Amino acid sequence: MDVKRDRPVVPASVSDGPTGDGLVAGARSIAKGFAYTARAGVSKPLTVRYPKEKLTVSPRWRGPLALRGVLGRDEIPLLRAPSYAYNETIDGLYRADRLPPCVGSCPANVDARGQAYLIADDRVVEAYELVRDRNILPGVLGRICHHPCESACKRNFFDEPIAIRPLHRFAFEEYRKVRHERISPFPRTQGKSVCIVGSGPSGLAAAYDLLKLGYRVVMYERERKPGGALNTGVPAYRLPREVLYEEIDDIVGLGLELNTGVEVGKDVTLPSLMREHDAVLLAVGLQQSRILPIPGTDAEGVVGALEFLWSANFKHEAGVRGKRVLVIGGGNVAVDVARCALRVGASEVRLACLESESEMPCHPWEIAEALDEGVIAMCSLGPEEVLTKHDTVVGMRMRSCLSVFDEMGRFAPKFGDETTDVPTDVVVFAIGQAPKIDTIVAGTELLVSGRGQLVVDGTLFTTSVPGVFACGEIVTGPGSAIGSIATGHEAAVSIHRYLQGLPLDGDRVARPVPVYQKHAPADTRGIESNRRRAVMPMADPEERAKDFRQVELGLTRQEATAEAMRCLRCESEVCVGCTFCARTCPDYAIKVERVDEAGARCLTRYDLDLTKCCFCGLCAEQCPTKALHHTGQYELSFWHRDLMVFDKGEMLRPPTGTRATGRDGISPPGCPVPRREDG
Amino acid sequence: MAAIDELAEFLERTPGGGILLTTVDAVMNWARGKSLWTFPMGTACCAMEFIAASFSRFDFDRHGTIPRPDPRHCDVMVVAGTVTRKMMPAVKRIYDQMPEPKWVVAMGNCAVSGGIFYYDTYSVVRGVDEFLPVDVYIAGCPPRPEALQDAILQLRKKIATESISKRRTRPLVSDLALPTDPRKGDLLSAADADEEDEAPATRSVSA
Amino acid sequence: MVTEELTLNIGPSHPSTHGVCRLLVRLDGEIVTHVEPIIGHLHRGIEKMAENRTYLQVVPLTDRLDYVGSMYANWAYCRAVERLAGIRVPERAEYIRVIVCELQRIASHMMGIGSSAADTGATSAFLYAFAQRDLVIDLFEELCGARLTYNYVRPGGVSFDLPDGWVERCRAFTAQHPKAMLEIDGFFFGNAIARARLKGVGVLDPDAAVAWGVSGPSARGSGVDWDLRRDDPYSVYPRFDFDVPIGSNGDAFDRARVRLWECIESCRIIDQALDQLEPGPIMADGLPRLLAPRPGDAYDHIESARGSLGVYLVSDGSPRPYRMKVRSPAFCNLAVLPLIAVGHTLSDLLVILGSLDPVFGEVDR
Amino acid sequence: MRIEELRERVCAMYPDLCPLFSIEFGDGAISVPLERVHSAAADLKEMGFDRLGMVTAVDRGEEFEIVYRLQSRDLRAGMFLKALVPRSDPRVPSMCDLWPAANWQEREVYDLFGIVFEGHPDLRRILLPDDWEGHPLRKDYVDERIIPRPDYI
Amino acid sequence: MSSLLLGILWGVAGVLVIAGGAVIGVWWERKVAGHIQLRYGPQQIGPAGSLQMLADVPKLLFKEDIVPSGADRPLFKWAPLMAFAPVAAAMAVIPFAAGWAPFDTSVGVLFFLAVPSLEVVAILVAAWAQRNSYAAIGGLRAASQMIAYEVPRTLAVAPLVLLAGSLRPTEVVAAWRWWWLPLLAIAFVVYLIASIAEMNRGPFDLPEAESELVAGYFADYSGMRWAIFMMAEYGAVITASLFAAATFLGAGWPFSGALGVVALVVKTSVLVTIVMWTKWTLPRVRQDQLLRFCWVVLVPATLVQLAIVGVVLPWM
Repeated sequence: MDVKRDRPVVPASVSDGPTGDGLVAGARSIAKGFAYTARAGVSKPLTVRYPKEKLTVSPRWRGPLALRGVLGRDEIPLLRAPSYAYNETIDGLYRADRLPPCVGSCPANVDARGQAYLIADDRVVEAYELVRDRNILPGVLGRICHHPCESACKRNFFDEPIAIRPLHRFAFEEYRKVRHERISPFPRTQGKSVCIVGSGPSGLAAAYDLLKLGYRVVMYERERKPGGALNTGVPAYRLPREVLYEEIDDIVGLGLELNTGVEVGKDVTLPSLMREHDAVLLAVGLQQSRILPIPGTDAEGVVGALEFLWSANFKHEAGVRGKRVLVIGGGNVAVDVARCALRVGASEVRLACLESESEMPCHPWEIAEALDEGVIAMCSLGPEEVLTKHDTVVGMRMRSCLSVFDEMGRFAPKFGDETTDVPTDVVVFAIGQAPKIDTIVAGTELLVSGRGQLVVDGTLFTTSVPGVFACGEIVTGPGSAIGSIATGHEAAVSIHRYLQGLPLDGDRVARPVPVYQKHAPADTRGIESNRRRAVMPMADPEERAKDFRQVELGLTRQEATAEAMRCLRCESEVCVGCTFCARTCPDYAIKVERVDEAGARCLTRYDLDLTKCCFCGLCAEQCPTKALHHTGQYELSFWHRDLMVFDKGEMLRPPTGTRATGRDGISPPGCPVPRREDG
Repeated sequence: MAAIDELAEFLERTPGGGILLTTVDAVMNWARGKSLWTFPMGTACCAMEFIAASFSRFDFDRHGTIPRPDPRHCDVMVVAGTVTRKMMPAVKRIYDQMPEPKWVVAMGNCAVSGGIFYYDTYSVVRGVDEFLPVDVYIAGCPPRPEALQDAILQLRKKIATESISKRRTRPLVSDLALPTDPRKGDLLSAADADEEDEAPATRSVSA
Repeated sequence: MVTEELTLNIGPSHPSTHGVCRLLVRLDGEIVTHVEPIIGHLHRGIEKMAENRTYLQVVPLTDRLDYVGSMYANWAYCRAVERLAGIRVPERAEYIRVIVCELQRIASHMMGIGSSAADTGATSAFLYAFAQRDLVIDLFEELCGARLTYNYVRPGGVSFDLPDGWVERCRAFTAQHPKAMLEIDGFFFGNAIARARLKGVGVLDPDAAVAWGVSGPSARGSGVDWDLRRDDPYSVYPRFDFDVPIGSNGDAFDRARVRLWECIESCRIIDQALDQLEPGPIMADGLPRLLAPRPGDAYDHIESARGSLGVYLVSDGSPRPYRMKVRSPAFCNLAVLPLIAVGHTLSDLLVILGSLDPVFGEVDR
Repeated sequence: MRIEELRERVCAMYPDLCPLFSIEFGDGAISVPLERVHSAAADLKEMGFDRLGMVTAVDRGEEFEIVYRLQSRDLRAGMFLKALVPRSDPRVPSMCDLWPAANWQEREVYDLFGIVFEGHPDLRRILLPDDWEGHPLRKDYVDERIIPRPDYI
Repeated sequence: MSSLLLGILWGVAGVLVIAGGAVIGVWWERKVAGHIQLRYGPQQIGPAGSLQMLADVPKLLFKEDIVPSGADRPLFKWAPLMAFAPVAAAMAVIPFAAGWAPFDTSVGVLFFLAVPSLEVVAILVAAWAQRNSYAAIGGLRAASQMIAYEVPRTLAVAPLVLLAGSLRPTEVVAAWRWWWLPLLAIAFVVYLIASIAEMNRGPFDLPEAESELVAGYFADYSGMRWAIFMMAEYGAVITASLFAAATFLGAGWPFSGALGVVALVVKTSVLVTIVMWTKWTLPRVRQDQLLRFCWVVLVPATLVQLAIVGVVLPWM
């Protein structure tokens, strides 16, 4: 703390000045004053000799506003790149701070912005195909995705997020009508073949990428129908199976050789596949439910979630008709199980979880829908013992849970003393899934950890055997469909590099998932109806709980177009006329008008009245697209006040000059010109 | 009547005085442009930047521009800040106290149009050009000191187009056609202005 | 002999009224027998305008209140909004707020000391002080892209994080500033003429200061040991170690010199804050664009360069404030002028006015 | 001092003021009938509130609410004193005799709200010109010189 | 006849010298002030802005000549010239070199002390004529200040006269010896201070105090009339400095002839610079302090000086 010791100490009273009174002290002080000014007089002046020299102006300098581009003149860039370069593209945008939050927060970086742009432009099929590049099953994910994109959507800040997921679904519905015309096999240019074990979302994503790159891709699926967990695990009320099959059909149409009903390890062996193909990708997912090691779990009436869902989905019968069901777990699977149980005729469904209501790991909208349908949630309860009678479940003893996570945020539940007995007939454990790969890896040198997990590099997706790769939940653990798809894409890149003889890591980018600002639900009072989010029509809760019909009914074309137009096209640097600059401006200096019609959307007017602007920077700060920005200009002299109103054309000129005097013969070219009266 | 007006009248009456008048104009405009003493009509925030402009870092004096607190000694009134209805008579009066020729620079958006105080307020005059003839407007809230210096340089260019003779019209060096009423906005369009290059627009110079 | 009192009208545009104040003065010879400040020449109706702006849109308006210290009005307003809306400000944002506001105090006091000097005719001292102010302004410009109207402190945090290298430049500033201050101290406050001009002029006794609601350096010059940063601590001020300089005579000299020492103490606070600064968010999470606090009223105040600056906000639950009132320290401090100026000469009157350091944007609002 | 302690202190000294004491947003406020406002202020000053921080008013439609912000150095606390003033006859006793600080502040309230402070030594307009018509901070103030802002948020 | 012509010639030359000196002085003051204040001062016209006045003077010359409506017109119009005339007249008796002054009279020193004091009349006239409160206060301040400071100024010159034994400036210069410098140090400083006060320059610029009276006694003068006031002010600075340089500092000493003139000019410039340096260093004093300083410090100091000289004189 040397600095502090050097610091002058505040006197008890400042009244005793630095010098005393009296003639001598006074004369001395005056002499010191002369010395001080003399020293100043001979020292170098501080002046910056404008205009010859100029101060460097801060990069944040809030100069006058300009636009980088406007809708109708400039296109929104679509995030399209070959899969092996896609991450670099995203990374470049991320570094330049130009990554839209929806794209950045999506594990697979699906270009939701481009989708909205194309749908609003009435190019729905193109939008579908754009999405499919990164999200192999848009129609499926459009129904079941947990849409992190919508949570990050910048529109959250302004009012309500864009309905990205329903737009996927809408795009698929439109695409469906023309899908047969749009599908033709990718040419096989590489002459090498890849085998993919498992037809879940991650396997399909890898298959799509590899097919696109020109490889021969052979896929094996144990079940009779493809789709992996999407096929077996997701309840039909959320995902009609024909959607899934249709989309997989498309991929088959692109050249995928799909073999269903073939179980690797039984019907064919992995070593033989490894011999047969140049590379093998294991995308087998998690196949068995975890069950807690507590007393009574071997009794009749205790089932795992996967088994339960499988039978509910395929048989529409899980042996719970008229029985009381207790679902253990608070995740999305648990909610799925609970809702399925209602649909297969359970008389009462309870959901017990460790976490409190606000901490439940499932998505809030899921639990809300489940509660609507009559599921009873019991929070902060930990399973202690399954009560049995004659080896049959009669109830469950639960212990109250005080806290689930410790201070560091790790899972370390603390239990209280109270216990409750919940009478029930069936207990479904939905507390997670585990891999089951011992039969698959038999006969290979693949390393398997003690807990039965395959040893996989988390970023390159290589296993201990060259040429064998893995992706999907087998790598990441239980997760979302879109997360699995993301790993599939990455694994495909690895395989491609492996087959091309390139170093696997090389310059591949492992980008941190950006954290975006969370926003509380905005106050929507007083805002215009066309700014509101399209409401997804839902089936009536009373009705829908009875069968496996879809709950969400989908958007109409009109709704979808309007919704796509709400998209702010974040970070595109093209003004979309969202009017939030005009709405935020404390001086009301900006006037924006635009035409909002599919196919004919453009800004008709963008006026900036520089006479009113207070250079506060709120508009540019809030501009979602960063089209509106401050120029570093600061010389803003005008001979006339009229020169100070800039229209769209003037604002688009690059600020090459430093002066905005208008057309006075002095200004450099590119400076704003006098405003032309409209008409 | 200032001596300069008598001189101008005399030169106009004298045969061949026109050429002399042009020379005198050139000399006078040069002198006036290089010696713009300002009256700091500082009312609000912009006054701070005005002070900064005349202090060490930016040094107005380098351009021959010194702030004088007495309107009688000044050539340019820099209205720096918001002018309210209560303040307006004082500003007008100080302007009237300045000797001709005099110019007005509206510094900052409050002086230009009321700026941030344009809407919803009951006491602010929306721009000093409601009651003063403004020669140069500086946008900014507040403008940087450099912007003020630039405005003085711009004012010099404007002064260079003037004449000491009240009757005389001079071609503008610039192709900027000036509207008669700045509020009306009857500006020539950019394309028209380009055509005007051959036959420069003229305007009569008035105080 | 019959003498007549001379009525003199100073202002509203006068080099020494520091803005647009009009002083109606009656003089007996050179002695002021009566002075009445006539204010309101800069009354812009900001309080009325605030009723028509959303909570965010008011922030640029508060910039224009105390234009010598915009950060203060920003901060006081944001504190009131945060109190109304129940927003928790991240710690880093609080530190940054303290840092910028202490820098702002320096910038503002440089103006105050400088104008005290200019009033006594020591123009050069004003320029030396202003050179220090320019350094602060440079830091601010780098931080938020404006030189005067920062619009930096926002409800929920601050608008920008510190740019790269800013902390080092700030440290460089605080390292040289106390030295420069002591030089100005010796040059101006040590000067015999300046002492003669300032000492014993405009004495405000502490009881009157309290009764008249005088706050800030103007009150501390009188020995009123009251500083909100220490006595009604807000933000992270309790974590810093600093002294509050006070005067004992309550004259113009003390008022001006208290400011000088406050600048030195501000450097100390800034250094400590920079030491304690840790990475983190600079904006509270979950703020929507339109804040609509629940109905009620809240008041919060901070110690600005001129005194306790309070903002009283009334919400009716809509996204716009129902009423905003700014308790402006300069307004309250100025009210005391007639009390302390009568009996002094005309020259002293202006020195006294300058030593109260009013900023008319804030006085008139 | 914490606000609860302050409330207790007020209650202990002036039991009849106690029910009028409310705590909102971490701030104490006493709302008293208009006729009691001056005596309550005097009592509070007696209690240690030596500074009158702010005087202002809020237009509550039928009534004005007059708000005093009191600050105490000894107690290290601040609180509101509020009273409702009928719009039809807005008259409030002046606090100038207790705190001279009220002088200009009450003039300001008079100027902008038109509330008359009885006993004020010099009640004139302060911010606006003397010949101004109306009181602009009233919600029903009409002035054709105001240009209303565009109405969108 | 020829003497009349010569007189006119000298008169014109004196006015030109003062005007030229004022033009240079204003530029120099702006440069000095600039550099003291860590800036440059005028820069754009001529080398280091030295020709700045080429722009300022024509501009001022052709500014509108405002006479305020309530003003006393004839007095208002003539006051600037009345202020300028004494300064120009004082120029006449300054001994530029040993034995040579434009107007070498036997009461030269007295003339030099008395005539510039007439400026106070001009200032009072100007202050009165404008019908402006600020100007009135400025004029009254000027009157009291100038009359008060006459005393120490005269007393400061007295030792010179005693030592030289003559009131003729040329003889004073001729009698000057280098040891007068230390001997008359007090008188020199007092003379300088009193002169600064006489010509209303900082820190004694109360009559025109910018931050109090805006422009003081010439508040309502514009254009050329104001310029004449300024010229008179700078002329006073130059004549006072010239006189000090010639009498206190020994004119051309240690050179003679042309070099001597150069030395005189250099000494004068240094003195002028000191005057300016003082203005930009010190705060302004108050009226009562100004007068008290005069009577309590300066007058006793000169009396002490007189005593010292009185002691030394018999040994000469």
